[in-house]
Amino acid sequence: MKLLALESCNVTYGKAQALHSVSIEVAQGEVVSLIGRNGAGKSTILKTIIGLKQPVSGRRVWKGDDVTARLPNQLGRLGIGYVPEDRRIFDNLTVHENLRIATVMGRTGAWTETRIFEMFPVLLDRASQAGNTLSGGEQQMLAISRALLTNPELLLLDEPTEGLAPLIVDELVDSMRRINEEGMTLLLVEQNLRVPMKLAHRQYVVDNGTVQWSGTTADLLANREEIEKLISV
Amino acid sequence: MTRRIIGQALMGIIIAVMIIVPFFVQDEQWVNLVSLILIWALFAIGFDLVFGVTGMLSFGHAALFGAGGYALTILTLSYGVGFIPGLFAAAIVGAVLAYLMGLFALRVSGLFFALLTLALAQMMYILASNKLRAITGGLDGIPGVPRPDLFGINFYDNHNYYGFIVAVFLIGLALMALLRGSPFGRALRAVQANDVRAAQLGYNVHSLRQSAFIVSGAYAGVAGALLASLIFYISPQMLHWSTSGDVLIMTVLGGKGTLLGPILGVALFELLKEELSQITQYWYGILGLVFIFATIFLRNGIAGMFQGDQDEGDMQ
Amino acid sequence: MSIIVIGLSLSFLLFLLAAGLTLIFGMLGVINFAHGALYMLGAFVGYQIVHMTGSFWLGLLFAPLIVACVGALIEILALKQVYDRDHIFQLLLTFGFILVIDDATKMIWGFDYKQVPTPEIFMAPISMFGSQIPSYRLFVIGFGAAVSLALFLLLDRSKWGMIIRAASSDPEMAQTLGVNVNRVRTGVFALGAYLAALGGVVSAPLVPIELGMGFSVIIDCFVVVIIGGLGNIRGAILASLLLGMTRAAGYTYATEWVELLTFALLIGTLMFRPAGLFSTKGRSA
Amino acid sequence: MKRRNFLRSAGALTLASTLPAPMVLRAATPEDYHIAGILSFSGAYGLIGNDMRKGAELAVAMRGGELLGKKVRFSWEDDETKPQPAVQKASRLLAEGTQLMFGAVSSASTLALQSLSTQRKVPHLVTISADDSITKMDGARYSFRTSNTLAMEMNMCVEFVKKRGIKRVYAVTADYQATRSAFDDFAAKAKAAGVEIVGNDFAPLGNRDFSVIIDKMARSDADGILVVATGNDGVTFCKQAGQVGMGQNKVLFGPVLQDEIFAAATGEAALGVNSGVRYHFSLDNPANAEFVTAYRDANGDYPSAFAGEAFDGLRWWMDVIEATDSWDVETWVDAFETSVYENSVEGRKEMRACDHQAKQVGLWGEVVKGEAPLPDLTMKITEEFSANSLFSDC
Amino acid sequence: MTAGSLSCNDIQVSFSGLKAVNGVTFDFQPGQLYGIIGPNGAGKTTLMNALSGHAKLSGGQVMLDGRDVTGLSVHKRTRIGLGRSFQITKIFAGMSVLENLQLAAFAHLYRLQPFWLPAGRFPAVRERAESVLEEIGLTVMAHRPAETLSHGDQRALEVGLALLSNPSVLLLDEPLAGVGHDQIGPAMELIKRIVKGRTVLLIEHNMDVVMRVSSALVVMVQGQILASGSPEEIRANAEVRAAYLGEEE
Repeated sequence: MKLLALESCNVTYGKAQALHSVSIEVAQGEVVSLIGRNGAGKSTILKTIIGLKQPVSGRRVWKGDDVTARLPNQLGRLGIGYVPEDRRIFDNLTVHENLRIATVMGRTGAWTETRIFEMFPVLLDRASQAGNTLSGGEQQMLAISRALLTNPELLLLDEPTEGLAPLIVDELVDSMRRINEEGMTLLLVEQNLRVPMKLAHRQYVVDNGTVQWSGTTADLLANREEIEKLISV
Repeated sequence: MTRRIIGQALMGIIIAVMIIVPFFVQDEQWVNLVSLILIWALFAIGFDLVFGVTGMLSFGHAALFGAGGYALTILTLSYGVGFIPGLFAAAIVGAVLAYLMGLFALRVSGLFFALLTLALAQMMYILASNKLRAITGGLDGIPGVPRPDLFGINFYDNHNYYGFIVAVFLIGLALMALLRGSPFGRALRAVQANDVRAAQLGYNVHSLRQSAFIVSGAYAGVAGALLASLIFYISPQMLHWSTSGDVLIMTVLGGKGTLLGPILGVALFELLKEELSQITQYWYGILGLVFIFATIFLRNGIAGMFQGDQDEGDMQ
Repeated sequence: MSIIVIGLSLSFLLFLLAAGLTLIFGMLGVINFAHGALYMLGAFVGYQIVHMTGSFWLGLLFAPLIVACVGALIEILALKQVYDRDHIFQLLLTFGFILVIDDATKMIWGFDYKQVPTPEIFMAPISMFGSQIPSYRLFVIGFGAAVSLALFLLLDRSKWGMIIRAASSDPEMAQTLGVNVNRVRTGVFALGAYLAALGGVVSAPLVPIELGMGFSVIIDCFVVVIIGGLGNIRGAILASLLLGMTRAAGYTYATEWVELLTFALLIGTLMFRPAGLFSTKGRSA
Repeated sequence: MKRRNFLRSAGALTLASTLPAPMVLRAATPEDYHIAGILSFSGAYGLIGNDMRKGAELAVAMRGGELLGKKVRFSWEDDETKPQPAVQKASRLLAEGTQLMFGAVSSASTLALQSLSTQRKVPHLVTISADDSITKMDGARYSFRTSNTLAMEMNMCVEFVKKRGIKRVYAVTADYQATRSAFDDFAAKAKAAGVEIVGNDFAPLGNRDFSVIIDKMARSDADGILVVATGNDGVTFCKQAGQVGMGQNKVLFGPVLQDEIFAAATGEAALGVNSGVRYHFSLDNPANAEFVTAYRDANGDYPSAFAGEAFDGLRWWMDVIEATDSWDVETWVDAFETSVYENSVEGRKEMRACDHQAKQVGLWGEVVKGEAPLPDLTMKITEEFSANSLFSDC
Repeated sequence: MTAGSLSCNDIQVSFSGLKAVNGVTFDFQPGQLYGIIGPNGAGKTTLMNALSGHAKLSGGQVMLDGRDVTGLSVHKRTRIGLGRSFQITKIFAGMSVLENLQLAAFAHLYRLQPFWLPAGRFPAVRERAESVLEEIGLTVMAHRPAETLSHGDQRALEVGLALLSNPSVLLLDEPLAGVGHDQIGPAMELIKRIVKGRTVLLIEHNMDVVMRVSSALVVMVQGQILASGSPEEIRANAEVRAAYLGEEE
């Protein structure tokens, strides 16, 4: 079943156009990744999905309904969770509060604070610390946990592994896989191929605000040379 | 572009008519009203150099205004200094006080600057009202502020004094026009538009802000001195923060950042005040509503109306 | 000793006056110039309720609620239009509302002085440390402390406080979690107005209720808020204590210098800590 | 876009067309006797201005609205209790050919109007501002004050202290030129009379908290508390003093500390407070009886001191110039300078040519419970000090 | 020392505990173009801020032409010969393109000395502004209000402003950010034209561009320099590949 789609979305920042007629589809249960270099427009695509950017033209579709006019808080409640690029931990809330706010505001479901603390015990250790005192990896776990606690059907992850030590990345990848195996749909943004190759079923390569290539992970392996040109040095 | 020029011309004509009419009308109340408008306009265009051009909201201009008035009054009444030197002294005192306030206030920016200038000016108000009563006359103020004694003209005649005010106003306006058009004025605008870039271009942003504040202080000082001599009286009330509020309202109504806008703003403010206060005692509230609407819908005040340079996006 | 008790009452009155101002700044980034006007409105509405019902407590309960509604209206009708602009526009708007609220008050209640009597149970003074301390002052201390505690619990411990803090820390992120940031902003502004009015009602038995009262307190509020660090509620409490105690000492030893002492404290603070004495990044509650 | 442009042009046009409007609106008619009333009609003193207006209008109404055969016309202007608007509005009215300036409320505005009156040679009548400097020796020729001076009221305080047998006085004085010198004056005279000044605090004008000062007073052995402050400050002080029950063992008094209006703002705490009174509706004389009846008929209320003084001063002025049967300003001023007003609502007033101050009796009263139709808290006149004990010779 | 040498010695910049630049030491040789690359959050822009004076150092030294400029304010560094463009366009809205450049030219040529004359009266300023205008290819846009330009043209103006003081060291922070595909070519030509004879530091994500214009590359990761060398060397560097492609080492 098609969970979410962007249809021919054009998005601008002031007078500069960031997305040119971008179309993306995510089906229930999939892991999809958007790859591409800095400034390619990947983050903007996620922002457009969660409603932080409104397309100047094009549609946002959720389970077949046109939700283009909805606000971020409404989209959040429909079941879209968002883990932003720079984590955006609420710096005047404690770690526990950063989680509680999601519990309070979000939907109820399988994800509870207890489960989160089981999955990321370090967050329990630091529950009463201010959110901005965590290390980068811990902040990332917190950001993911916060989004999970809204019990979304679709989880948007913007560079979840950025700036993390390899060991922690592996840990994160495992968690994401488990989350997906439990039925949650993931849409992932990454600059490099490491995580997408391990996790994603399908890939979109974005460059200069347009989708340059899309296909399954197997396709990507087959066209590796060409893709690397789009994203590498 | 042409629309802008026509708008400018129209504004210029209205102001010119306003200035010329009193010369031909015997009606003294009109002379009085326009005298007052021109004096406040001088204050407002000085204020706008800081607020509209450089982008700093000062709530402390009342202190500079009052200081000028006191400088003239005290020098002429207690030290026998002539009126014209007194007027220059008022400019200098305004400028020096602005420099001193700037030493504190320019350490911060934005809203902090507004609050800090407010607090500093209010402190001067309190000093002038009681601790310095020996020289300021305390809350009772000082009556009998003189007018100029020049060329054997009787400036105690309001028509004659009006001529003097017009002369000072036009000099002030011309200087301000030059200043705003000069590289210095451009640099001040640059500071408002983007202070990071201005510094990157090699401008000393702090000293530009300071200079704007000082020049503005000189304008406020001269305007304060003229007002004191127009009404033959000065009191610390001139230093009260509501005076800063008034000049702010005038400037926003007229159009901040424009040369002629603040003058029209002053004219509108004084006219509304004159007319409304005869109809209703609630004129200040009505003025408040007008001000609120202007803030929300007319970003560039009356000047924007004439020039049609509202950003269309703002209106939605 | 009695000077400490009196100083505390001065301090908590100052805190009640300033709390709403610093709350609104901390959470919305708006300097509410109309704070003094809302304080005055609170006192007048409080007077009206006390006058009609004969009960100070009903006034204390309902007047702030009514003024909070006025605050919400101001936020929805005007402030909301200018959030995306420079902060100066928000300041300008609230400045305009001073004029409107002042004249509306004049229109409704006329020129006469109004008075709210000291509540019956606080009529008699209490002997303490060799002085007669007005029992209403003790009430002010207790009430001020209770309000600061309640504010602390609300902002720091409650679900609503958590939402408010999240919305002020990162409105976009809070939105994606389902927070209606628009409504939170309206609520915060209304709460600020509520606190202003609460200050007005609590002050009512101490001062004459008249049209100029808002003008005279706003400077004090600014001083407390600047010294405490803009937007910092804890800072506001500490700054109120500092200022209240300084004033109590000033009234004892050099009455005529009290006002200048206030400004000296302010300037001293800004010389050394331009962002306020108690400014700490991060937690704002 | 078209509509927007239209709106803009319309706005611009409207603005342009309002500019010359005032000239048209205010064509003056010289065919009447024009009084410019510059008073406070807004802010904390708005109440005073409104009462003065009622008193002044009644004075004119009671003589059929005419003076010297011409209709009397008032222009009332709000000076916002600030000198600048006072002068501004007075100048405009003077341009219309005003024959008398009446006001203002605050001494600062009054002094500003005074310099205008001197310069324009237009008579100026003061019926409220008490600052001593308004009527200086050989001061402003065209300015007259028919109401009390602060100095005279301080003398009443001295007389009261003597009469009541108060031995030790603790004072609180507004930090303001006029009140400071008033206190010094009182202190000198009180000491001469054997009264001890045990303390004095200068409190900032507009002070909102007297609790520390009140505590100091309560701990002192003073038996009299002098408050040299008026308006808000006096009310605030009395309210807060009431909360420690200071009136129970000390006498609170001051030059113009209480009247019915202030007492209403103070509440129960005003009971027992003594104060100088400028005018009171309870005064027993025919002129006052007539005035109070007329005032109550017109306004449904007892006249305040502000209304009474305004009425009295204006009627006096009009009586005098009616008698000159002249339209010459100098004649008016010369006549008023030496006039004696036998028919005052306060009994008798006498203008002193040396300083243009009315010499008059001093009234003193205490706040007591009032019975309907009197206000809840009302002044009871307890003393009437003779003019000679209050004024020194010219 | 030749004009245009820039060196940093163990510089550190931290924001509330986080070390954004953590001990960078490097000598930038006069006349070379250094491409600075690295993933998001590597500290590239912060490094530039440290060099231009916008960020306060918590340690280390910056030398410009052999002179220690560590404590110097932004405008003073500009006067010594450091130019800079920003990642987020910082042009003066409300002024025309020419006025933008004239402002820069004035600061460069006169420092406001004859401030009372109308701004239009200075032929040298106009000449300088117009020559840069031509250099950045915006002559036809001279009188357009700057904020109405296309994004690409705004980026060009941004570069022009940095160029006006004729700096010996030029810091360019993503001059091509947001520039459309079709405009990349001309923009690159512009960069190639203006860098001649200057020391240039260029942050850019478009690898085609970086590879083609740079004489040397500096790769930053987590606030430190991971590698530096010629484009070929960097392309062949395994560590760099790992950082970019995320391949296992």
